Amino acid sequence: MSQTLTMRTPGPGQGGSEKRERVGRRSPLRRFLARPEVGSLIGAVVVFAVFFAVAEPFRQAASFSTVLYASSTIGIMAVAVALLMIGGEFDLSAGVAVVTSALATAMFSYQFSLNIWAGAALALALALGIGFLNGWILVRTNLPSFLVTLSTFLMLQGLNIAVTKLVTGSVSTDNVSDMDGFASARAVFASSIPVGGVDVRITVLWWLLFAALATWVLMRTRVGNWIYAVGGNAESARAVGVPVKRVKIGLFMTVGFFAWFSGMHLLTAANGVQQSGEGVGNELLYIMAAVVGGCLLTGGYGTVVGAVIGAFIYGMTRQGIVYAGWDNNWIMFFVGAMLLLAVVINMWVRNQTSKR
Amino acid sequence: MSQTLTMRTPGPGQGGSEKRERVGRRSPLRRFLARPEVGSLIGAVVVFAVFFAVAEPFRQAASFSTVLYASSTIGIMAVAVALLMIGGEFDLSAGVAVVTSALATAMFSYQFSLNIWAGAALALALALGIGFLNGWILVRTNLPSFLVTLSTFLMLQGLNIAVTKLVTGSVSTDNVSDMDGFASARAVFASSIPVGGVDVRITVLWWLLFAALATWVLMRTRVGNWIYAVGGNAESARAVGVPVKRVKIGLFMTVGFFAWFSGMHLLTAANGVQQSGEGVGNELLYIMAAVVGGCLLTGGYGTVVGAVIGAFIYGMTRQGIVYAGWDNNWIMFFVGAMLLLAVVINMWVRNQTSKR
Amino acid sequence: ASACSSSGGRQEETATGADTPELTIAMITHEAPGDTFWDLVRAGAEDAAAKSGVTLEYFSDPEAARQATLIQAAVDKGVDGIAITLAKPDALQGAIDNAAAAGIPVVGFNAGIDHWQDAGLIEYFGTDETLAGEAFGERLDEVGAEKALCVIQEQGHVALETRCDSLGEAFEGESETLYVDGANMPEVRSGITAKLQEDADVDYVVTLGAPFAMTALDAVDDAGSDASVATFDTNADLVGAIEDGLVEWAVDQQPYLQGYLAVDGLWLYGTNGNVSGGGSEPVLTGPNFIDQDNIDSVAAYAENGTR
Amino acid sequence: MVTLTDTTEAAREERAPSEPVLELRGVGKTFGNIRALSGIDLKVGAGEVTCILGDNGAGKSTLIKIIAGLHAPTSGEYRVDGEPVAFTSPRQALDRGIATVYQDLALVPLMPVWRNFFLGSEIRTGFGPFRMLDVAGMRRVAEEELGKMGIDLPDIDAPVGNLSGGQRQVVAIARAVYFGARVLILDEPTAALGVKQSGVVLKYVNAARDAGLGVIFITHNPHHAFMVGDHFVVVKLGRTELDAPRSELTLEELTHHMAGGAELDALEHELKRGEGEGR
Amino acid sequence: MVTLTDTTEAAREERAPSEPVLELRGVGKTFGNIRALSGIDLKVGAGEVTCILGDNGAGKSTLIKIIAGLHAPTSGEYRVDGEPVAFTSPRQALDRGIATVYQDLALVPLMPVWRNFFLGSEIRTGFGPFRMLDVAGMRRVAEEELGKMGIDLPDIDAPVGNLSGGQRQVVAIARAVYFGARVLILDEPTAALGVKQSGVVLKYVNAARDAGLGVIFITHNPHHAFMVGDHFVVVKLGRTELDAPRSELTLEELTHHMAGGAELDALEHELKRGEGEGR
Ligand SMILES: Nc1ncnc2c1ncn2[C@@H]1O[C@H](COP(=O)(O)OP(=O)(O)OP(=O)(O)O)[C@@H](O)[C@H]1O
Ligand SMILES: Nc1ncnc2c1ncn2[C@@H]1O[C@H](COP(=O)(O)OP(=O)(O)OP(=O)(O)O)[C@@H](O)[C@H]1O
Ligand SMILES: [Mg+2]
Ligand SMILES: [Mg+2]
Repeated sequence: MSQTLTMRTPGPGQGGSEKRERVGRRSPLRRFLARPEVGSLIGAVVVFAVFFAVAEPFRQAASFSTVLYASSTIGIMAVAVALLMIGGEFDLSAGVAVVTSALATAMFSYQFSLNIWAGAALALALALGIGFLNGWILVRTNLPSFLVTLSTFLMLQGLNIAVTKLVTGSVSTDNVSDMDGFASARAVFASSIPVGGVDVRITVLWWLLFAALATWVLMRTRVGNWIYAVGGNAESARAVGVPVKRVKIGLFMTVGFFAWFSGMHLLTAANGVQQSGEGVGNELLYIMAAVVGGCLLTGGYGTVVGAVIGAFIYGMTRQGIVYAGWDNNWIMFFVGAMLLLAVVINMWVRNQTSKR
Repeated sequence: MSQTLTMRTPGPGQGGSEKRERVGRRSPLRRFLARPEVGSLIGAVVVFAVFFAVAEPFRQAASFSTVLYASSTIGIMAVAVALLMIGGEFDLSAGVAVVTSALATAMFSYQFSLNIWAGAALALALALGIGFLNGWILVRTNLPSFLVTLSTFLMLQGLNIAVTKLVTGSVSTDNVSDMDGFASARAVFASSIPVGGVDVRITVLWWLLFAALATWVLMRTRVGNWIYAVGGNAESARAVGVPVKRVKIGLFMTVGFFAWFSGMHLLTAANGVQQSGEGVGNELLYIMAAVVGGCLLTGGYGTVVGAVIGAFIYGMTRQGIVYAGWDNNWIMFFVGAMLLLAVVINMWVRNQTSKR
Repeated sequence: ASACSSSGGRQEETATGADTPELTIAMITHEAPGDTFWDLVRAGAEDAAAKSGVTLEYFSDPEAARQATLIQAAVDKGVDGIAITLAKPDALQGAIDNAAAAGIPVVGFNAGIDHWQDAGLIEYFGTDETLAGEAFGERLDEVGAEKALCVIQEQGHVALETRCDSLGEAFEGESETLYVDGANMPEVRSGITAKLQEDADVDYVVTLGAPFAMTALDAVDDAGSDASVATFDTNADLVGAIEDGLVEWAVDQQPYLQGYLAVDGLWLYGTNGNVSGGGSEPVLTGPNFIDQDNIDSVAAYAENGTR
Repeated sequence: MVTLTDTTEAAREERAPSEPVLELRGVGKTFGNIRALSGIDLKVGAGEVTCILGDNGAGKSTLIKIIAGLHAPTSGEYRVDGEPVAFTSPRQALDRGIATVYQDLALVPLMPVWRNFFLGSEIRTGFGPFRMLDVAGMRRVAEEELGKMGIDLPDIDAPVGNLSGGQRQVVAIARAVYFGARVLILDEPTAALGVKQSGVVLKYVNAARDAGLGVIFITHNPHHAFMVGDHFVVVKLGRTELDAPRSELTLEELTHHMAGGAELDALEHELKRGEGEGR
Repeated sequence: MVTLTDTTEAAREERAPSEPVLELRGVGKTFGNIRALSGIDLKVGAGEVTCILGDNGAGKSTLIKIIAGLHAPTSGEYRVDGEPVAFTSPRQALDRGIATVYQDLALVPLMPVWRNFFLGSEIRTGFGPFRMLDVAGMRRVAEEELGKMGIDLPDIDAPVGNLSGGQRQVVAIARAVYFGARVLILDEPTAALGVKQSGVVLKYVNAARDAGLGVIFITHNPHHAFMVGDHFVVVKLGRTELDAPRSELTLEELTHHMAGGAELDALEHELKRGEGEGR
């Protein structure tokens, strides 16, 4: 069509002049500073500096590796949660879904005497199914994601414990660490890799890999474009032909996949036994990481890199307090204060750049 | 101005005909069904019917009074949270702020040997101060309320424990039940009133009173108009001269007031001893009540009556499961399923009415 | 009561311990912050630390994976000893192994009586939740209880579930479990009330933490039931309630002692190579019944926040 | 655009009305208890500009939303190329070559201009799982197409939300023109536009017609309508009030109809009086 | 509105330009690195209609947002009644009698029409803590005022979000007219309106002028502008390009300026050619 409509432009002179006349010079630094995740990056640097100054053990490479590990366990899920949030929804069931996957893997493998990988495959199907259900109910009923995922959260929380008790007779699963495939699963999901003299947990590498992949999807693929559009204005996106419902369901299933992955880490890191009552409250940490990293709760804005930084801020704070030896009773206070510090700095940086 | 611009209308005939020609008849029933809270009302009726059918003890007046009490402890806060949510914000610190108020009342009274009411007054100032701070940080920094109140939540959670421990040497407060004013405070905040042979907890009456008051404010006062506007479109509201910032801060302070009130109930109901680690997680229940009752998370829509019904649905479900004697392992599952049932019915009713 | 604490024994005791090497000990538990039980554990640990000139660092997280990370952090810091609660042994194993590899002694306390040896801990101080639950059940039989309601304030909590399960096994009457949300006292109260309204046969309400016993008393009142209340664990208020005959008894595992012994054990190991229990037997701190008969011996200490 | 000369009647008569691309028969739409449309018949032929005119709230936007697949009609029949269709999503209409500029523009404010331009119809390179957006190409095309309409944005990466009302309108139009293969629907495209930009849009309408597209053009400006329209439909209170080819109308008659028929005379009279009184 | 006759030049010349109510001196505004406005001078007198014209993105809306107190200027001075002001909120401008119809309307979509109408300036009855909204009165006034503009809504309780684009526009205009005590600012009020409604708005502009109000009127329609304007300001790329009283301009000159001066000729030429080629 565009070929048949060949018309002259009204002379490039006029357009060019607008740019020249009205657009102030903008240094590359300033452009960099205007990115959504940069505020949180500076927040991270400040938090890092604080702990580097006050906590002597924080300065060691081994400690840094622990900090990275703590960040990665939140951060892997934060990648998926950030994608979902950019797509305009959020998932309160993400925290317990991780535990559900771990429980399912252990129970499927043990009860049916399967190879761990087979159990894991079944658990993956379950995790994707939960994600699909969340998304499907959401798009079918048009209910807010808060309500849909809150009910899933409550139901999974109940199911985790009730089904585990029903199947194993106790609140934790039977030990599967001696089953076939456990060793290889452990190598994939919960091993350590020596990097320059320090053991780096493999989840850290996965975390960075997933973040890179998600960033690529978001910035350079059609689906990524759709995610931004669906979160930014679902009505408009639908009007130009974006399959809004499929994108939303897909995002919930992505969270399901990552929950499965995190669940596999949990199970293998815990030597093949999973407690059924855990995971509650983690969903807020994932959301926090994404929001600290610059994702808008209302959707349509944010980056995965930001969520990674958000998780890192949380990991640093949580572990840094330990390294600094601050009082346990104050731990939540410090976490809250650090969070506020990080986001206020974030906001300040953003305001400064937009003021130029 | 309007007086000086006297001009004829372009003939009423044309306008009148539009109404006649295009607006279908709409029965009063249908109008009623289109109200935001009616869906949840029907959800409540269904949940009630379920438990009425399956749980014999549920049918007794005394049980109903217990259900009402459980609902009221969530419901009182849900009133304030609904107002805040209609105003476009939410408050994750609401759950722990209740406990902060109770702790503050007990500690102020005990440490300074004050009359309980004097301690309560200081605690009220503190609660309003926390609300003010939440609101002030929010409007100053333009941060999303999720982040601001999440940091307040974490900080208060830490402070509750740490300060209590610092002051009393333990994580619960000293007993203030033998201090001056405790008896009268208890009568106001935590007594029972016999109504037709059944003891009704006074919080139930407060709850209904607050709900009525809040409804009046919302529907019939200028501030109420502003709350809807600020939540619906803060930019537009500002453009027509609504003091957006003051409204938001005021809403957070309202939540502070209600937190203080709930805290007073907590303290007096617990015989003057308050545990410092409580309240975590309740904020989600308040939000849930408001959202189930038809408030939009994005603001600008909803009613307080809806939030009251939402809290009632929660109270019925939680206690109804006990009355029905359902397997206790599954309790969370049932709560989640009931929630989903209530909101899906809600949605279905709303769709039916808009389809006419 | 606290008037003399400013001139208290801490400085003097620190002085007495000055000739031993300064140790740093990390204590890492599965406490969800704000529980009176852990107050007592910490009080014991701090007293032991003060007495021995030990620098004590206390951290907690109820989530197993994060407790493991806390232990890892202590290893990173290179502390001289680590005391842990072994509520979820499998998840902590990796971190414990890392501690061993770094040459840091680890002792267990409070939870994990069945696992501490396998996990490679050098000693264990505490009770056995199974034993405690069974003792509780037997006591219920003694008083002729017929139906007990076991109230769990945190669903899925290993130790709490174990208490109720083993109570149920030892008890000859009927026992039932009720889950409530411990962070929401009004709900604990209305939940218990509802259960008592639903089931009039319940004649004993068993709570698993002292604050919940106090709330259960109110709930029994509300429901107009004549059930009695008994509980696990104590705090100052509960001691008063036992004195007044409101709560029948409490099963005490002496949390102060657990905390004290754990730190002291590490100190002894670090300064003198002693191993309590010889490395094969746990050091039991309970179960121990507190009721109206022996309450007087406890009340004075409860006032100090050490029982 | 005042300087745009009307095409000669002769030139228009030449082209025979082709087989209709779109056809609506007795279409109606209700929202709850509001009857937005009822019994609408409409034919849109290739190479023909159909102007839909009418008062505010007459139901024009609702009508084109039905055509674009955004709403499903509650009654009546909708045919494309003679076969009945029931679009469940705008994607299906787009795939049939029906591109729309909505009155509320259907842009995503937080997304950059070029991403909005290609939203839903992205250009991709690579193959298999590695198919990715041709970012450079998309930016270039978006910039070019906007340039053709006389808008040279300072920054093609700026979020659409930062543009002026008119600039946004141009983005939406440029997009529809670029993607509209057979039918182009424009809902009040010139409303927010300056004189120059309006001229460009009218040129595009003409060019699209000449390229054989069916165009549906909604406007409140009788000059604009008369300049490009081949066929005029006036909607009033959700019903067709007038349906006539250009040959049966004059600009004056059209204006008359647009202002609500007979009521215009009263208004005109009153206006004059109002002014007389005013001074 | 084509049928609206221009007021005679004589009638206009009679009224001497009064002391300006509003005055801007060298006002500029930047957003980040975008210079939206620079060095704008503007005077608005009582009983005078000032038309602001200009291309899309020229900075007109930004200018009136500064006047309305929604944006603070980054440079220059803003005076009301001769004294410098620095509004920090639109409330202050409203309290000075400056009422504005924004291009994006500033309505709250989820709120009923009558609540939107009175938002920020509610009518109350009762006293002390029991002061409450005069709901009946507000509904009546809103319905009346809208009726005067030729819009009779099916349901005054309907949320504004359900209205058609033009209906929303009318709500915003009716509100500003009702509350504007001294200065009335209208940002493209007729853009989304039908012929009849446009006529009504122009009548209102005239009536407001005659009642002694200062009116700022932004439009892309030169006919509309010339029909009511006493004074014309053309903004281009954020600068004043033309500032002239009505007496110094003709409709043709104005159109010429609005389309961007000299560039119009080239465009006109090209348009003709484009058409010639097309057929
Ligand atoms: N989603 C909706 N819900 C309820 N009523 C609606 C909805 N959309 C439109 N309407 C009503 O349908 C009628 C027609 O609206 P529509 O937007 O089609 O008018 P229009 O002819 O495009 O007007 P304009 O020229 O002002 O844009 C109006 O009365 C409007 O209030
Ligand atoms: N909030 C903002 N942030 C950044 N740039 C902005 C913002 N608001 C406006 N601009 C830019 O300022 C310039 C002037 O915009 P403005 O809305 O004032 O134009 P306008 O003259 O009203 O145009 P139109 O006739 O299309 O409404 C435009 O280039 C626009 O992109
Ligand atoms: Mg329309
Ligand atoms: Mg504008």
